[in-house]
Amino acid sequence: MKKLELIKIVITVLLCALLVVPIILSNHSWPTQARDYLFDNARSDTGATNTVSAIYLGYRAMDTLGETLVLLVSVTGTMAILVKLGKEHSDEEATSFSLAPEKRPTNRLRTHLLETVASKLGPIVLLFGFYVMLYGHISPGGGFQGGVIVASAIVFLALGTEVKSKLTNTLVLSRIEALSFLVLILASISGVFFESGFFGNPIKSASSLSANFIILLNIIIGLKVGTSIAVMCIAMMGGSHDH
Amino acid sequence: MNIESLFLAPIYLPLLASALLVTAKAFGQASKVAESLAFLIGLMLPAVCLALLTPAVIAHQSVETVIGAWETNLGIHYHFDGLSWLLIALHLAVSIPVFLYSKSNPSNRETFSIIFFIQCASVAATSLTADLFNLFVCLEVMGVTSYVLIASNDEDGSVLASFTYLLFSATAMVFFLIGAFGLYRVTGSLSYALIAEVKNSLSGNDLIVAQLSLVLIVVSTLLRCAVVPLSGWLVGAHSKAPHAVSALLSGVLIKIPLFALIRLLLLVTSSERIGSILAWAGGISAVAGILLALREVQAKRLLAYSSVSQIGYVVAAYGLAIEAGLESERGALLIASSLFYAFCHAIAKALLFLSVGTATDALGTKDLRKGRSAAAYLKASGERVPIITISYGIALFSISALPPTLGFWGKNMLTYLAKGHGSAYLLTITAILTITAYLKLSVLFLPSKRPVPAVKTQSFGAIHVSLLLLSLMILLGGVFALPIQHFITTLLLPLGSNEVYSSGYNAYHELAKTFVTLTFALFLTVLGCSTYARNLLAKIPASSAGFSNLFFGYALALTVLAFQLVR
Amino acid sequence: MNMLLLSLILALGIYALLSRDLLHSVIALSAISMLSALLFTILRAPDVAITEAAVGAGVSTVIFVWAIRHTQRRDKEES
Amino acid sequence: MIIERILIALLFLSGFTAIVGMRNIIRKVFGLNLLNAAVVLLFILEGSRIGNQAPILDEGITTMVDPIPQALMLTAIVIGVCVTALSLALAVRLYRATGSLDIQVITERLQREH
Repeated sequence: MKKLELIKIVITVLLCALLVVPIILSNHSWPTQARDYLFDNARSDTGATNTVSAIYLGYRAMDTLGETLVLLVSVTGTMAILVKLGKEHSDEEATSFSLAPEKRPTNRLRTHLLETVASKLGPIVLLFGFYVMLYGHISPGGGFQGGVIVASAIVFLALGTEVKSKLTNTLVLSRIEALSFLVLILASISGVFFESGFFGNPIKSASSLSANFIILLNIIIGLKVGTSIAVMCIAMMGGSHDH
Repeated sequence: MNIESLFLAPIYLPLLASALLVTAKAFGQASKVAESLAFLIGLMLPAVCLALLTPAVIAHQSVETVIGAWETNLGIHYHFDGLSWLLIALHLAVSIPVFLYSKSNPSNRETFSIIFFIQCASVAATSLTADLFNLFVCLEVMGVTSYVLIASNDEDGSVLASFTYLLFSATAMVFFLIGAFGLYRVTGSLSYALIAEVKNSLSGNDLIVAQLSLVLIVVSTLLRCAVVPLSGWLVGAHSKAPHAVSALLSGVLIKIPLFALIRLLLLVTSSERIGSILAWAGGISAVAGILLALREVQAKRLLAYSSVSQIGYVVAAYGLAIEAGLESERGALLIASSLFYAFCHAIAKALLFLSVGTATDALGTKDLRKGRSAAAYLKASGERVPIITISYGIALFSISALPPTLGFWGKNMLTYLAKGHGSAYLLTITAILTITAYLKLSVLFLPSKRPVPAVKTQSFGAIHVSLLLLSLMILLGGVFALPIQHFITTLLLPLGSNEVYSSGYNAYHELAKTFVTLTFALFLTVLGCSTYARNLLAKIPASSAGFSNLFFGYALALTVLAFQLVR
Repeated sequence: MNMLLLSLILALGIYALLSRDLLHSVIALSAISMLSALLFTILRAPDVAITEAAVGAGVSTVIFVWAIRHTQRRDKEES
Repeated sequence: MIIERILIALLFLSGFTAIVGMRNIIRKVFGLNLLNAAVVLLFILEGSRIGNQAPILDEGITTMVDPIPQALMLTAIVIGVCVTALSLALAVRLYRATGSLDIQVITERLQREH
């Protein structure tokens, strides 16, 4: 029985290798049409100098919406499982990174050093996160990357502060998340009532060459991603069942 | 409001509904009002938009648009025609009753609705998209929502089923990406039309790379449809999910990717070589699925195996249509009958899952050897009119292809058109075995003399409304089957040519055939009660959904298709 | 340089799969993400590099560590 | 050039082998992670062959790399992580239910319950 299993696995891997490796090894030169088009037109079309942003939130913004949805659904699913696990095992032993205040003093690994550094570092990282978010259209970065940095800043703040502040309260965070999701959908629909259609830039005008729509999307996506990842991380570190 | 905004409505309106629900949940205002508002925005308004679009699709209007109105090929192309109209209609026809049904289950309500609406949007987007990478994203959204919905039952079995499905299809999606890589590399584009344009003029090594990439994409998409070597994940996932989710997944979600794929397959030459393989795969799925269903003793697992068998019909007709070419009369009629059968099965299977699910809940057991007299149990739990039993009967008639239901027309029309190919024989055998399998399932409703214990009563209002809606669709569909068939054929014509075909087939002329099938099935059922037949059935090996088997099937499917295409 | 980084990534990947201690594997995966981010910078893909560093080395490591702390760290001998 | 591709192919295959062959479910997820990493590396590596400047339209840019694969891979990376998170949550849930990470043990224990 075990031998049969092994043979099956070997055959599977060999067959897949036979099909995939030629594609990976193919020597066809990489196409340049898209790059050349973007080189000439990306700036005038979208107003963004970062062409990756121009594609990510301009030409192919629909993919980005799908990606945000995947994130939303998987965070929702993970949180549902987490809440149930938390209910079953609420009397778990204190863990070294536990955020629940009543568990903290029992752990010796947790020193003042961590709390001090994390609480001082938090605001700076937060600032950096917003910078990455807001300058995504002209420099590397963007909403998603900035959002993840914001999330880590929020986790830093949660680790650092003794008293719960508003920013690390999961209830407030999930409200921000919900609102930014709503605004994202509304922003994408708003084009329907103008000429540009679904996911078109509603504030497009011939005279101004600004990346206003991309900046707007960057901010919303950043807030959405940042808060939802922060909520998930805080829940995983044991701070979920105290609101 | 131009036509683009109208046909994209089934994507953004459900998203708006789910955003409203998310907000309501976060602010602790999740109430019936929010729920009803979401239902109106997310399901009823898209239905209205679809109705408004009917004149356009009847006039063979087919619109290609770039999301965001970019004047370039870099944007994401969406393609609206009769096919996307029908697919969205198919989804709405099942999802509206399912959503009503799910109101009867108050646990996890908010999360369920949020994810449900996102799934609606992803289904609409999958049926409209004409861009390879966007298809990947849509399939991922559809997949992630399915995993979460399956696991939302919070039973250990459903978590394992969800995990298996997740790992299998996530791996396949990585292969999909490799395929997209190969096609982008040799063609320099991601939209179907441009890919096909360049690919059809390739030769030598580049052609081999393109064909292999196409195989990876096709097989990874077919995985979601559970055709035979790829079907191992389905039974666990669909039998362990909550009833409403099972109905939706088994009814609609396994068919959407199949028909979404046709946009790509139609454009590339040499895809007709895939057709014959698909037809055989469909025939084999049909027989294998129903044989496994016959030996099953759990009600919902039997239904799930039967889904594998029924998707076999759809895939067989689909494969034959591609082989014949959609511009030919036979191809056009076959693809229409394939989609028509998809409708028949979607509605009947949703009704079966909902009614059998409710019945087994009342009985407290899913085991066909123990559960009896479900009607009495349902009555004891507060059902005044036996609507669940009646709608089960209607669904039974439809899936066994007995008149005057929708399924009678769908199945007979399909087997009539499939004549001449080997898989048609497999389909005929399946028709007989299907009746036997469902007669076996019906023992749940057989009266027995056992006393019925008093159970806590529940309200059946929402359940009844949803079951009645589905039953009505089956009966009305049976009465107006020929116009519907003609309507579907007309809608799908822009895919191939512009001539209007009519099969001229009337299933009532072949009532004798149905009678023979039924006699055979009854005979087999009587035979099946004997111990000898039971021993024989027990010898059919249980298909195990271990990972090595799943991936072995995947590799097998890849190899067969690649051999066909590269040869 | 590319080749060196890729070989390192491959070696770490195989180590991650074969190591008995799952926590070591997670650290190896995190290192793979960092090395990929470095490679992306060399390949003129700064956006992907930022994402990979933030998501691959940050978020996914947190999730992996969480999962391992709630299950078991070492593979038990198969019996 | 060819060696780089071979290395990526090997990374891909080792990830795939882990998913198919390894019994520990967390290791299967590791394999999925490697598979994703291999695809992202492949896209970016091949897309960078046609230029030598980052795709940001500043002054003096002449030959930039192809930005399309980069934008696609941003999406792919995020989707990969989301799927990983969900699968790990499911894996932890399975461990709580059965006390094991071995897929065969889990399957047997869950089947025995029914």
